[in-house]
Amino acid sequence: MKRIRLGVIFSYIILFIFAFITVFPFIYMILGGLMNFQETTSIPPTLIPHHFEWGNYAKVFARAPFARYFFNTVLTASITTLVSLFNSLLGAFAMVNLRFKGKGVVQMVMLSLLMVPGEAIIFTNYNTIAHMGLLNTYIGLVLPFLTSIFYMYYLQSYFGSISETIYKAAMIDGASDWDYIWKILVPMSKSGLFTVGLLSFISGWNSFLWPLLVTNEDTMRLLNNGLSAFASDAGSETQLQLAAATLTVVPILILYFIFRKQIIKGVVRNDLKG
Amino acid sequence: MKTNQKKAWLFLAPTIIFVTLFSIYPILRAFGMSFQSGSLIDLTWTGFNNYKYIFNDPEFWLAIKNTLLYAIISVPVGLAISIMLAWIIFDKVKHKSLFETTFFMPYVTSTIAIGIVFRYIFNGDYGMLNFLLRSLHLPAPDWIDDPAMSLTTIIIFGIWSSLAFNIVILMGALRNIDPNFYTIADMYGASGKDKFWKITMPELVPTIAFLLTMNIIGAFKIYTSVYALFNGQAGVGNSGTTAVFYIYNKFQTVGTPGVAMAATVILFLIILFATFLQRKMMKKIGEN
Amino acid sequence: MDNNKFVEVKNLRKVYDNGHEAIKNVSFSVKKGDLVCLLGPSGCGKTTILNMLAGLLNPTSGEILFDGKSVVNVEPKDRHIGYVFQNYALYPHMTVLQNVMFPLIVGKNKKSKAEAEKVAQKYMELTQITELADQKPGNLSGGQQQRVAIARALVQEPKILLMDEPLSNLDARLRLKIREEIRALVKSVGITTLFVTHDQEEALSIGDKIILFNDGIIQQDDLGQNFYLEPNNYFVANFVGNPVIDNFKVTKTENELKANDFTIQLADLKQARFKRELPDGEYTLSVRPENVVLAPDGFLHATVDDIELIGRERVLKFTYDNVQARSLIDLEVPIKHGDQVNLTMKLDRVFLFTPDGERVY
Amino acid sequence: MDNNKFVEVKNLRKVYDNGHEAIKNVSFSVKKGDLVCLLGPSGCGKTTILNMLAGLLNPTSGEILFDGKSVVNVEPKDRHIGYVFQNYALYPHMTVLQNVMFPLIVGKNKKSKAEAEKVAQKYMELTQITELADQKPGNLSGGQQQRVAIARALVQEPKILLMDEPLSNLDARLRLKIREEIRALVKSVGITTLFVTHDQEEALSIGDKIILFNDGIIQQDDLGQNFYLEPNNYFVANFVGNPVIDNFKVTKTENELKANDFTIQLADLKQARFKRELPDGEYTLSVRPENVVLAPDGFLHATVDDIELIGRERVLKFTYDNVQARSLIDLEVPIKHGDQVNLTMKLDRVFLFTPDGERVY
Amino acid sequence: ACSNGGNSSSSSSSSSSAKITKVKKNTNIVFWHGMTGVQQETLKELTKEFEKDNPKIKVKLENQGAYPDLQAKINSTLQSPSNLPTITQAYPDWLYTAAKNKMLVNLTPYINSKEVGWGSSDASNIKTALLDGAKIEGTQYGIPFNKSIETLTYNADIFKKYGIKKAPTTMAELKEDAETIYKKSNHKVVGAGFDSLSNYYTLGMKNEGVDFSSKIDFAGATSKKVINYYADGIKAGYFRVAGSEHYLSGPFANQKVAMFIGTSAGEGFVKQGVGNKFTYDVAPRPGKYTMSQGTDIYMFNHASADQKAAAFTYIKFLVSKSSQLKWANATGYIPVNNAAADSAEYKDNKKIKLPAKLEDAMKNLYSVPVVKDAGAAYGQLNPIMQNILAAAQKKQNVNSAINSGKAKFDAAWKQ
Ligand SMILES: Nc1ncnc2c1ncn2[C@@H]1O[C@H](COP(=O)(O)OP(=O)(O)OP(=O)(O)O)[C@@H](O)[C@H]1O
Ligand SMILES: Nc1ncnc2c1ncn2[C@@H]1O[C@H](COP(=O)(O)OP(=O)(O)OP(=O)(O)O)[C@@H](O)[C@H]1O
Ligand SMILES: [Mg+2]
Ligand SMILES: [Mg+2]
Repeated sequence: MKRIRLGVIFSYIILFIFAFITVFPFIYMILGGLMNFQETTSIPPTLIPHHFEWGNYAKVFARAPFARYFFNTVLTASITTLVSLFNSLLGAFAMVNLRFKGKGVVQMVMLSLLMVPGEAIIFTNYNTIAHMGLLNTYIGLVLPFLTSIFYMYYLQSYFGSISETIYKAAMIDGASDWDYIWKILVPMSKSGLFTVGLLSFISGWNSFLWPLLVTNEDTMRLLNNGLSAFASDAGSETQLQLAAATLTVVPILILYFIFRKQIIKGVVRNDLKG
Repeated sequence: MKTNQKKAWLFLAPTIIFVTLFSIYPILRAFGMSFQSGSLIDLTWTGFNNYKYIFNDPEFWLAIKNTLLYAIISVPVGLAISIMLAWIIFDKVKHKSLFETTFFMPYVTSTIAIGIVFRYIFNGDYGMLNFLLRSLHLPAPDWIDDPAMSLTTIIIFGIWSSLAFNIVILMGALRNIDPNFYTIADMYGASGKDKFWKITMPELVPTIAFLLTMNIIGAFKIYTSVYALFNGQAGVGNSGTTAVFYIYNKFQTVGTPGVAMAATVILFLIILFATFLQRKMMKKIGEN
Repeated sequence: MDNNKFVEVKNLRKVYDNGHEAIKNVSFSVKKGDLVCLLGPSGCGKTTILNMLAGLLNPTSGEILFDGKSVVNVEPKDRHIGYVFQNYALYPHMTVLQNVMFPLIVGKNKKSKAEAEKVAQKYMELTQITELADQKPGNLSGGQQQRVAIARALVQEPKILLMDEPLSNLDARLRLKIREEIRALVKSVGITTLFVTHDQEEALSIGDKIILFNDGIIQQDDLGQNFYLEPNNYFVANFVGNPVIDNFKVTKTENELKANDFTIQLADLKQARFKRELPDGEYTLSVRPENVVLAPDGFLHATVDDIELIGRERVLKFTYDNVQARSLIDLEVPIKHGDQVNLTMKLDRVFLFTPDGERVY
Repeated sequence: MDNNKFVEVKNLRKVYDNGHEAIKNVSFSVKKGDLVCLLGPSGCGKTTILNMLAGLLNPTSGEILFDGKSVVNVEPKDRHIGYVFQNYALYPHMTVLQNVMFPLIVGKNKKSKAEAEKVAQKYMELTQITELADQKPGNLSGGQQQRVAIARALVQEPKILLMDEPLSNLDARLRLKIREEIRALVKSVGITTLFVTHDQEEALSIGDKIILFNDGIIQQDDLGQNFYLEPNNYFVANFVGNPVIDNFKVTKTENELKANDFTIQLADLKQARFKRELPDGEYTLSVRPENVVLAPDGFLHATVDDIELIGRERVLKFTYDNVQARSLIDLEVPIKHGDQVNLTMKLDRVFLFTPDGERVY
Repeated sequence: ACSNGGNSSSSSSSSSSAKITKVKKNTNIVFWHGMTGVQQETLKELTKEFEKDNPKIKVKLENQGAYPDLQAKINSTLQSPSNLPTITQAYPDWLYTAAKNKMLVNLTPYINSKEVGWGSSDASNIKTALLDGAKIEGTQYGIPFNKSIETLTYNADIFKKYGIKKAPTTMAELKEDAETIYKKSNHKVVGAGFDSLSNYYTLGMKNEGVDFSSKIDFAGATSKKVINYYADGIKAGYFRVAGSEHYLSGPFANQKVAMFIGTSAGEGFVKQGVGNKFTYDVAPRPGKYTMSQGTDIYMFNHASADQKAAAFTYIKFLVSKSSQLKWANATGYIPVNNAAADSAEYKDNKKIKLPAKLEDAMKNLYSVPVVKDAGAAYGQLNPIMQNILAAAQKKQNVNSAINSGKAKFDAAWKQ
């Protein structure tokens, strides 16, 4: 029985403006991927291509083994997602529900580690992987990302919102911590875990520099590495870049559409009383 | 309860092992390198020379200045807009998931890909943005190619790309607020404003603290978006250089890893301080 | 405006999303300023009704009128209601004082902070939580939380006050005190109150009237003592009273009621109390334990199973026809476990119910 | 093993993080298989003690022994405890059946699902929630949730059962039934039980003994009737009993107790009941209302303020020395508001307390 | 703490000066490159051809992304030399420290070897200037491979329209023509611009007779003269810069600029962008010198003697006349091999305009000498010039920008 008020209309206007700002680059990217080279660089800019150049996609596929990239990307992104989710789950649980000496220190160290720019340590990790003889392997691709302080930190804040009496009740019921994690914590934090899983998958999906460093062959590379196949030292084929970008984005978007429901629903109230 | 000790470490073990190997060790090495000079393959100890170098390097100070300004401006603005949008979606809108999906999209793309698009949109001559501004008779600055505008452009782009993550996390937090809180407030006649400030915000404090920490840390580490926006460069005349840009440049291009690592250490200390400050602040807010 | 129907509920029905019909068809009205107790077994729909009155739940069908006006489409905030939730529902991020003040500092009739604090203090004193003012609900005991919830509901002096088992976690002493304070308060301010309780004694002692629910419908809507003296049906008779009423299966033939062991002449019953003509068949004869009395020539012959002391009374328990029955006896009578006794009933105080619960005598 | 001290608590103390000393110094023991009721005003620390027994809270100091062994360092799951939380703490994502089964399908002594379900069914019947098996806790009424919590605590037949006001949201009838079932069950299985309740009648009727707390310390640890007949101190005398005890300020001089209006000779009191020599000074003379009786030559002259019917009794209320006092009178006595009456006390049933609460007679 | 620099040369130092013989056993070599698109395709084809001719040698082509990625990769891998490829594409300054640490193979013995090389550098027929550009501190570590030069690309239609008869050959003419176009087009079309400001400055100085070195006084008179030439043009409007787009081919194709100086390898993009809108043509870069750009191929020291020999055989094949012809025709890079450049096959290539003009354009090649920090200083020129020209764009005095530029430039030489 809500009346439509001015505030609501105003809200909608703001929302639409921002939604447009948000979506426009994507629309442009998709359309741009269907333009010819001249259109992408013309003045004034072209928005709707005169003729949809589907051939761009053929060129993209011809340029780099995108199918293989796709497979590699799905594989590594899935592995990192699953394992890092598992590790962060355990870690976050310990940090939230267990009491132990050194918790504060661990928390501090973890938080500080978040502050280190990845660019400053990547070469050492490369060295480590090289010494392990894991260059150009899937293991080498995923190893440094099998745990994520960031996700652990996020899950901590998520688990923190589950009432402590639930954990207490489980303890009383004779549940081991392991039981608690799988039978209670996980089902109750589904949406949080989905969010983390998706974030992790996306970052795996978008990784660029690391796969370039630790792999030597095209067959081991990931999707994003394909993006650089359209730039040379003399210029870049913008339309193909955009087509390739579209190609890397769309699967993730589809994935997001599929799992959106899970992320959004299944948020149960954590505590019923008190 | 004391047996928790061993268990806790067991649960943390995978994390700690990986982190030690792939975060702590490289950081220690980086720290060591900040006192060394030469190239990666032949390093010699030089004490504090690298630090002296960067402190005397105007480029470094520009990078730090830009980074600080970026963090100070883009983080609160981005967060404020995110909170506003999340709240509007949560409170006012029927097709929540539609908008939520929309706003999440930027997170899905690689910054590199979307940076290309933004370069076109921001283009001073024929970009969509200036086309719009001109038609509204507003000043149409040269967003990309005017060194004075670089930072502004980076900030705008930074805000744009931070919205996605913030909104998704905030929506999750909003959904987690007990709907009873609102029905009770309704019963007591609380207005929309009351509900927002007296219930939503206090309930969001932990989430906002989390996002603030993340955003600040992220802001201090800004690199890719600058790279993407200015086509591999730190803006015209390096006007938009940032700390990580400086580090990367010193490391990979110039080939002085020691200097790069000294800059890393300084950056780290700055982030540490900022985070510390931020947490202090949030604690204060949380208590009120 | 009809002050006798300040709150009126007509043919209310509520079906939950999962198909459960929690409220089937409920109509009642409450006089302005009255304190009405809602009574009923667990899960019978009391909270559901309060939620509909408060506007937190939409009725599936039916009408709710406040002061003669339908409020079905009125938002909760415009209903001028105070509500003590069964689960307290305190704001965890606010201190006790802030929780109590909350209704005063939001919405249209905001008070200044100082003023609000003064009012809040008053109600915190009433519920004895003044010292807890700066604690967060998470640090409070169950009873303390409950008292905060009460103070919060009272603080705005609503027109209608809904209280869902507000005292369930308080000790007898405090409970007595607070319920008396609540009663005095709502009476002096003239707040119309609906008070859910599971404590019959409480309902009797503070309710102007009592509405007894079961199974989504009203079983009896009446003055307190009538539940005891004139129960509407079998359910009411059995629900109210402590110790519970004694039930005996009887068969009516012609002009007598035959039980296993004894026979009662219909003529011995008080004719005026018959509600209607009785066809022959099965009936239940129910009688309150205090109306089952020791008598040397009593027609009920029983062996004492147990003698229990409840407070200042003794309950004699015996088994009759495989069903446990009780009689209240004086403290002095020297009877013990295993004794054979004769009992009789005060026949003008017994009830007769049909197998489907209708009271016929 | 000393079965008389199956659960033993020694010098327990708990200071919360915010500095609040909830438990000051508590020692008690419970016999194996006994059902002990913990009683005390809201916020006195009952839940705190249960939490420490369960291992959910670390004592600040003191010892907890189960069966002679210290359990301070034993994890909750290894203490073989069942616990009904005051706020239920059900798992919101599980159905009722899953909630109840949970203790059986986790931990060391896992049962098969079918077996677990069978056991769960049994306890769900006991608490009358069988029909709710497939509901989520969010869809249940307060009382239903409470019953789920009870079933969940019972299902694993723990060695020690802790129940924190487990029946507070149930109606009288169900409450009676379930508490009797619980008692029968724990007795037959031999579960040592600590049962927090705010209902004195309940405590009296099911507790093998009662421990009364206040203010973080034990006020009395005794058999039920003794709280009534032989209260340890002023607090106990006033906390237990309904209607509340009558208190009169008296001054002792030489060999008499002088109140405002009347004087009692010390010699008239039962000398054996004196706990110690009484110095002259202020005392409180307390007497239960049923021991204040109408007598034509009574020394207490009072005006009837009010006559209240509680259940089957009448309470005569009068004001003495600005304090309200009560007398229990027979139903038949024809007395009404405003009448002048004379009352006397059964002197062998009165108590004398020093100003700091110590009982001296 | 964990530098691995030391042990790299042990396995190979002995073999480097020893006898270099033809490859007899099966040998695998790895080649890291940064080629994409049609360049990569052509490289693959050439390699296949090579493997057919030399069945004992297998070449593994490994693309390492764009140049900056390739540079980062080499940089990181230098720590663990065993993971380095046999040969790699690189700019010499990327490998300055590798050379210093003896991780590179001096190729002179190979060039001079009769068996795998040509016998002498002259016999190789590689342009000397390019070969010199692949030296690090005087040692021939690299062989030029994919090279381009700066040329002038101009809009022939506009030239015709505003009465410009021929492409400018000197900087003075360039300025004059640019001004003419700008004026005659009513300020609609900018006259000219330079893609690479580093190149602009370096060549400007070189044309003034000053070599690129740390001795340059950035705020000196010569330097100012060079800078002001461009800055004045920008102030007046007839010059412009590429800005963040890096290349002027876009504005050129959109007829916003009438001519620009950029890499010859970009002709493909010009052609693609221009389409049928107008006719464009290519001319030698005005002024005496032009810049040679693009990478060379370098060999790492850790490889076995066989691999090295095999790799050199491969390099030799890549710079041979036939390979270079194919390469140049397909990619727009210039042939490094004189024979290829002079061949009719190349000159008659009608698909692009450069080959016909190449001989003139390449008379005086220049490249930045590889000494310590030269690369950094050269790289630093770009932002410095951008800042100066940005000031000019706003019609400000450029002197203060020059002074702060001097500080940066000098600092760049002292990393
Ligand atoms: N986490 C806590 N932090 C600080 N103080 C607390 C905390 N929990 C309880 N208290 C305080 O300790 C005292 C005892 O609390 P407890 O919950 O044991 O009371 P209780 O006897 O169970 O009361 P009730 O009958 O009302 O449930 C109370 O005054 C309460 O405010
Ligand atoms: N959200 C819901 N969805 C489905 N069924 C519900 C829901 N809430 C309550 N019910 C069911 O409706 C019936 C009435 O619930 P209600 O909460 O009104 O009972 P109540 O009388 O307040 O009981 P109690 O005294 O135990 O609190 C119960 O059987 C309950 O299981
Ligand atoms: Mg209820
Ligand atoms: Mg409690």
